[in-house]
Amino acid sequence: MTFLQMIFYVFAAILVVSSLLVVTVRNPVRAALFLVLAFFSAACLWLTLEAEFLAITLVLVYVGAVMVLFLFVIMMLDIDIAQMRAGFANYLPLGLIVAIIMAGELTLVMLSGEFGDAELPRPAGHSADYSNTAALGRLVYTDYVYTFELAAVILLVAIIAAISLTLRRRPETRYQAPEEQVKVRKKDRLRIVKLPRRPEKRP
Amino acid sequence: MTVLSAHDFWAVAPEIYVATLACVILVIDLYVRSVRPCAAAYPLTIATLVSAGLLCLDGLFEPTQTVLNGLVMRDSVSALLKSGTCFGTAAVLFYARDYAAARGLWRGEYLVLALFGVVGMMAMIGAAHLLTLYVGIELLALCLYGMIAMERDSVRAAEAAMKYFILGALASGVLLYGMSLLYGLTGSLSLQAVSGATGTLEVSSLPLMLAISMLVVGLLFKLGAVPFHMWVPDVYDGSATSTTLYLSAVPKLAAFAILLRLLSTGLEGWIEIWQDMLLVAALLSIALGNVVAIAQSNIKRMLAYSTISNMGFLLLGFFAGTHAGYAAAMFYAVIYMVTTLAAFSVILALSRSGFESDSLDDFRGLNKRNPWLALLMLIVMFSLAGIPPTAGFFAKLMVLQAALEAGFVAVVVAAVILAVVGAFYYLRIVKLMYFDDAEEGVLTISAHGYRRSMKWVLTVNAIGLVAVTPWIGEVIDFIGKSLMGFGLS
Amino acid sequence: MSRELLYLLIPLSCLVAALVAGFLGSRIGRVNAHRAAIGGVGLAFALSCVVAWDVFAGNHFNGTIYTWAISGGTHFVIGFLIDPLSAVMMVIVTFVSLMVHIYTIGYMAEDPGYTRFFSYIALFTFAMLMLVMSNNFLQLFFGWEAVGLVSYLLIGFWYERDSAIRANMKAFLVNRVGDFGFILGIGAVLALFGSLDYQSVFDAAPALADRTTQGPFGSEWHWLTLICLLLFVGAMGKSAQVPLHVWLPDSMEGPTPISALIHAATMVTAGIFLVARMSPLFELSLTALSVVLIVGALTALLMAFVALIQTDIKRVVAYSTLSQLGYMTVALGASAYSVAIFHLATHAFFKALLFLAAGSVIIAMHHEQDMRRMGGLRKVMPVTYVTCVIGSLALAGIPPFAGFFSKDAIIEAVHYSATPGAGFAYVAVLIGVILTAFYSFRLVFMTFHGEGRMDSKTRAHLHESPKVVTFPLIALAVPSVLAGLLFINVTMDGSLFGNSIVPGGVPGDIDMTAGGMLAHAPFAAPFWLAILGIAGAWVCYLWKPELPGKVAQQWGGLYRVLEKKYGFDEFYQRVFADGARGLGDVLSEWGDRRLIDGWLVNGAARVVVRTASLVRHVQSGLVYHYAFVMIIGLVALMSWFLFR
Amino acid sequence: MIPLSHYLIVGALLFAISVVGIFLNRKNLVIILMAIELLLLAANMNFVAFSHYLGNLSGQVFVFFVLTVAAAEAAIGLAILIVLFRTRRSINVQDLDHLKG
Repeated sequence: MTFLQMIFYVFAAILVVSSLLVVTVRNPVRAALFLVLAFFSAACLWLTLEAEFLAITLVLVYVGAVMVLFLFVIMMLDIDIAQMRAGFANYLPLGLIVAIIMAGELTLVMLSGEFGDAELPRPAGHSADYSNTAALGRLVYTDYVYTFELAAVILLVAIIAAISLTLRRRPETRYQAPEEQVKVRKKDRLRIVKLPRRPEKRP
Repeated sequence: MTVLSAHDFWAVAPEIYVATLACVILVIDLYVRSVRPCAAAYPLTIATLVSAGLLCLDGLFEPTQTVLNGLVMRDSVSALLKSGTCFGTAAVLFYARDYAAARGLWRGEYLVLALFGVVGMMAMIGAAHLLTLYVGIELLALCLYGMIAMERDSVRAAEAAMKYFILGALASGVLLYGMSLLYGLTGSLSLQAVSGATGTLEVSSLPLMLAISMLVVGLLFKLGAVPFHMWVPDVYDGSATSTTLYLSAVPKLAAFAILLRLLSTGLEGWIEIWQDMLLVAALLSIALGNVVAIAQSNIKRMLAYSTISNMGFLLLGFFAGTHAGYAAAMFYAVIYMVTTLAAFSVILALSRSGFESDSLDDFRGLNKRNPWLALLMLIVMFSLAGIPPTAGFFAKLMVLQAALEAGFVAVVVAAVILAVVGAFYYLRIVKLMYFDDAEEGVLTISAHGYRRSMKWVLTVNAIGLVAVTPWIGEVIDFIGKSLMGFGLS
Repeated sequence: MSRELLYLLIPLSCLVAALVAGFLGSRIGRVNAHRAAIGGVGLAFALSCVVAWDVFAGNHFNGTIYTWAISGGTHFVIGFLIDPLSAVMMVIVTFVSLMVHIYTIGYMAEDPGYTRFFSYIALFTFAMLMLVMSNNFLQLFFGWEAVGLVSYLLIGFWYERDSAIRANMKAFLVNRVGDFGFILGIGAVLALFGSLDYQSVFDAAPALADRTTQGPFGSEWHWLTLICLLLFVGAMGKSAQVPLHVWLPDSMEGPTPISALIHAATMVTAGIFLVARMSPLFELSLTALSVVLIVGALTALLMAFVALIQTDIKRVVAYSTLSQLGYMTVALGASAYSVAIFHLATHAFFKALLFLAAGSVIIAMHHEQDMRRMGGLRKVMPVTYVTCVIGSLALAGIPPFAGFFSKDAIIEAVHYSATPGAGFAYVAVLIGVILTAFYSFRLVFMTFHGEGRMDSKTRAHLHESPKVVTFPLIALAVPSVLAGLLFINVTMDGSLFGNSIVPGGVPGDIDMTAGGMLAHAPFAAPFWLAILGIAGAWVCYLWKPELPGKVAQQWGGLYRVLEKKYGFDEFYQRVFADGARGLGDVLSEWGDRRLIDGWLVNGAARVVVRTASLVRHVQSGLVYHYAFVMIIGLVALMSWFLFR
Repeated sequence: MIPLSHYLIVGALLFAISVVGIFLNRKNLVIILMAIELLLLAANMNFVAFSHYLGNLSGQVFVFFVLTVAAAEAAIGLAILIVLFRTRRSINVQDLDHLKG
C-alpha cells in the first residue's frame, strides 16, 4: 500500500464514519464538530486529487465560516438536547434498510465498469510549478465569468435574505435613538399656550 | 483563453440589467423613506421588469447560438420565455401590492429578492451549460426561500419556508449528484457536448441511467410532479398569497425551460431512458393532483393540487420528445402562468387586512357580492378545468394531440378521464360562487375593496383567456416557430 | 346567367324568403313578411318553369356545386341533378307551394303565428327543392330530414293544443322508424359502392347486382335487395305506407294549407320520388319490387275502406291521400315509375285542390270540421263547390279529368305486371276505384248537398271565401282537369322522363294515348266501377240517408274495425309506446338509478372522494415523510433501472 | 494506485448517509441542515474526482460554485431556522406539521 493509498483509505474511513455520526449523534454541537471532521477529511481526500485550492477553500469556508455559523445558531437557540433523539431507534431499521439499498445500488453502479482503471486511469501528477489556484482562477474569471457573477448575486441574495429575516426591531423593546435626540428642537417639546385674561369680578 | 466580446454580454444584457437595477433599487429603498412603503422601489421595480421584458425580445428569431463560452444559449425560445418571465413578474408584483402591504411584506428587500429571482429564472431559461442551470436554479430557490420566510410573524410561512428549503435542498443535491455523474461520463458540462456524447455512450450504461434518473428527479421536484410534489401544497398554503402567486405562476416558464434545455438539448439521444419516467410521473401527477384536490377546503391548497395535475399535463406534452409536444408543453406553461396569475389574484382581491380569503367557503355567493369578480373567477376555473372555449382547453387539447400523434393512445385516454375527474373541483367553485349563499358574517365583508387599476388588469388577464381564442392558432404557430430546431422529428 | 347559378337561385330564394319572414317578420310586419315569402317562392316557381323548359329542350345537368368535406375518399358535396324527373318535381313543388302561400293569406289571416307560418312553408319549399334537386344521397338525406323537421314544426304549429302536440310526437316517432331504415340504406350504399353520388352508384349497380352479404343466422342477403328494402323503409315512413301510415291522419292537426302542401301534395310524395329516383337500383331486385307492390296495394285498399266512415272532412281527404299514395307505390312496384310520377303530379294538383276546398269550407264553418254538421253549402259557396267537384271527379277517376288517366295507367300497368303479387294488387286497385269514388262523393254530397245540418248562428254567417282563397282553388282546378289529357301521351311514350327513370311498366301493345284511353274507357271495368261508387254515394247520402246507419249496425264488427282503423294505433300504443315506457321504467329504475347513478356515477364519485381523503393523509405535514417519499421515489427509479 | 471508483464509492456512501439522515432525523432541524451540507459534499466529491481523472478543470470550477451556493444556502437555511424558532420556540421537526392534508 502506497502512502497515497494509505492516506486515501484512512481519511475516507474517517469521512464516512464521521458523517455517519453527524446524522446519528444526539447532541447537535457534537454533530457540528463531526461535520467539521468530515469536511476536514474530505479536504484531505481532495488533496490527493490535486484539488489544492478547493481543499483549502473547504477548510476555510466550511470549517472556518459555515460551521461557526452552525455552532453559533445552535448555541443561540436554547434547545432541549435531552429529548432530541427520543424515539430515534424506532425509525433506525427503516433508515438502515433504505441507506443500505441506496448505498449498495450506488456502489454497484460505480463499479459497473464505466469508471474502472481501464476506462479512466489515474493521470500522472502535475509538475511542481503547476498552480491549481492559478488555473482555476483563470477559468473562473474568463470562461465562467458569467456564472461567477451569478454566484456573486447568490451571495448577495443570501446576505439580503439573512439580514431581512433575522434583523428586527422589537416594538416592545425600548432603546435610545441618539440622532433623534440630537435633532430635537425647542418647538418639538415646548408649547406655549396663551390664556385669555379673565376680568376678576369683585363681589 | 477566449476573449469575450460585447456580443457575448449583449446576450445576457437583460440579466445584467435586472441584477444591476436590483442593486440600485436596494440602495435607493434604504434612503427613500416615505409614508407609503416602497414608494420609490415599487415603480422602479415595475419599470425595470417591463423594460427588461422588452429588452429580452431583442433576441427573438435570431439564429440560435451559444455565447459566453458555451454557458448561455441565445435563441428565440429563451427570448420569448425571458420576456414572459419579466412581464409575468411585473404582473405578480402589481397584483401583490396591497395584499403584501397590508401584511408588512411590502419592503424593498421583498421586491429586490423578486428581481433577483427573475435573474435566476432568466439564467435557467438561457442555460446552455449545467453550471448555468444549477446556479440559476439555486438563485431562484434562495430568493423564494427568502420571500416565503419574509412574513416573519407567521408560523405558517416559516414552516412553509423550512419545508421548501429542506426538500428543495434535497432535490438540488440529487440533481447535483446526477450532474456530477453526467460530467464523469461525458467529460463536459456543456449541454451540447453532453448530447455530442450520444454516439459513444450506450443507453444500457448503468451510470448513465442513474445520472439521467437523478437529473429527472431534480426536474420533477422543481415542477412539483408526483412523487416529488409534497412540498407544493404546504408551500402554497403556508406562504402569503402574494408570495404564492410569485412562486406558482412565473417559475413554471423557467421550469419548462430547464426541462427543454436538459432533456431536449442535452439528453435527447437517450430519450428511451427518461421517457418512461416522465410518463409515469405525468400520469401519477394528473391522477393524484386531481383526486386529492377534491378533498381540499382551502382554495390555495386546492390550486396547489391543481398545479400538480397541470404540471402532469405539461409533462405529457413533453415526454414524447417531438417538436409538436414541446410546443404544446410551452403553450401549456404560458397559458398556465396566465391562468394562475388570474386565479390567485382573485384571492388577493378578496383578501383584506387581517382576513385571508383562501377558504372555499369565502367564495360562497360571490356572485351576489361582486358579480364581476365571480365572472372572472368563472373564466379562470373554466380555463383550469379545460372547458372550451377558454385557452386552457386549447392548451390541454394541444398536449393531448401531441401525445396522440406520438402514438400514446392509452395515455391520452387515461389523461382525459382524469381530467374529467378534475373538472369537478373547479366547477365546485363555480357552484359555490353562483348557487350558494354566503354564510353569516362573510356577507359583511365587502368584495370591492381592491384597487380600480387592479380590477382593470385582472379583467384583461382573465378575459384574455377567452378573448385569445380567435387567435389561438397564431399563438401556437408562434410558439412552434420559436421552438424550431427542438424535438426529434 | 350560368346554369349552376340558376339552379342555386331556386332553393336559395325560398331560403332567403324563409329567413326574412322568420327573423325579420316581427319587424317588417305581416304584409311584408308574406310578400317576401310569396315573392321568394314565386321566383322559384318562375325559375323552375324556365329550368323545366330548358330541360325538356334537352339540357340536363349533373354536377357538384360545392364540396364541403372529403373523408376517406368519399366526397360530401352539394350537387344538383337536373333532369326531367327533378324538373317535373320542381315545377309541382313550387306551383303547389305558391298556391298554398297565396291561400294562406286568407286562411291564416287571424292567426298570431302568421309570419312564423310563412317562414315555415318557405323553408319547407327550400328543403323540398334541395331534396328533389340533389344528385347525391347525403344531400337527399339533408332534404329528407329538413322537410321532416318543417313537417313536425307545422303539425305542432298550434302548440297550445294538446292534440297537436300528440300528433306532432307521433309523426316524429313514426318517421324516426322510417329514417332509421333510410340512413341504414344510405350506409349500405356507401358500404357497397363507396360513393354517395347517384350517377356513380347507378353506373356501378348492374355489375354488383349479384353481390351478397352475410346476414344473421348464416343467411345470404343480396346487397341490392337489402339496400332497396332499407331505402323503401324510409320511403314508407315519409310516404305513410302501411304499417307506418299512422302519423298522416293525425297530422291533420296542422293548419289546412299545410295538409294540402306537405301532407298531400309534396312531402309525402318524397318516398315515391325516392323510389322513382332509385329505379335503376329497384329494377335489379325483384324481391324489393314485390315488397313495394304488396305494401302499396295494402295501403291503397285498407286506407280506402277507412276513408269510407270518416266524418271529419279533412280526415276523409287524408285517408284518400293515403290510399292514393298506395296507388303510386303499386305503380312503382309494377316498375311503372313514370306512371307513378304521373299520378304523383296529377294527385298533387287535385289533392291540394281538395284540401284547400276543405279548408275553404272549414273557414266558412268557423273551424267546424265534422261533415255531419254540414250540408247544402253549394248554394252559398259556388266556387268552392265547383272546384271541389272537379277535384272529386279527378280523384274518382272519371274521364277526362286528370286522375282518370293516371289511375287508369296504374291499373293497366298492374294488370300486365309480372312482379310477384301483381294479381292481388290488381284486385286491390280495382276495389280501390269503387271505394275512392264512393268516399269522394260522400264528401261532396254530405258537405254541399242536402239539408244544412249546422246551427242557425253558423248558417247565418255562411259566405263564399275571399279571393285569395278561391283563386288558388281555381288555379289548381285547371291542371286537375287538363294535366292528364295534356301529358298522358308524353308520359307513356317515354319522352317526358327520358332516361331519368328506367322505362318499364305498361306493355306497348295497349293504346295508352289520351284518345285511345278515352275511347277505351266505356268498355273497361274501372270506369264503371267509379260510376258505381258515385252512384252508391248518391244512394247512401242523398236518396236514402238512413242506409249508412243500418249498414253500420248490420256490419257492426266490420264497422268497428274500420272505426279503429284496423287497430294499428292501439297496437302501437300497447306494444311500442307502453312497452317502451315499461322497459324505460325498468331501465331507469335499475339501469339508470341503481346501476349507473348509484353504482357507477355516485359510486365512482364516492371512490374518488374516499381515495382523496386517504391520499390526503399521506400529506402528513411532516417534512421527513415528504423526504422519505422523495427518497423512495428515487430508490424505486434506481432499482428499476438496475434490475429491469 | 487508487481507482476512480473508490472515490466515487466514498461519494456514494456520503450521499446515502446524508439522504437517509434527512428523513431519519425527527427532532432537530439543525441536523437536517447539516445533512444537506453532506449531500452537497457527496456531489462535490464526485466532481473533484472526475475532474482529476478526466484531466479537466471544469469539474473543480463547478465545485467552486457549489461551495458558494452551499454557503449561501446554509446562511438562508439558518436564517429561516431562526425565524421558525422565534415564531414557534422550537426546532423540533415533528412540530413542523401545521400545514398538511
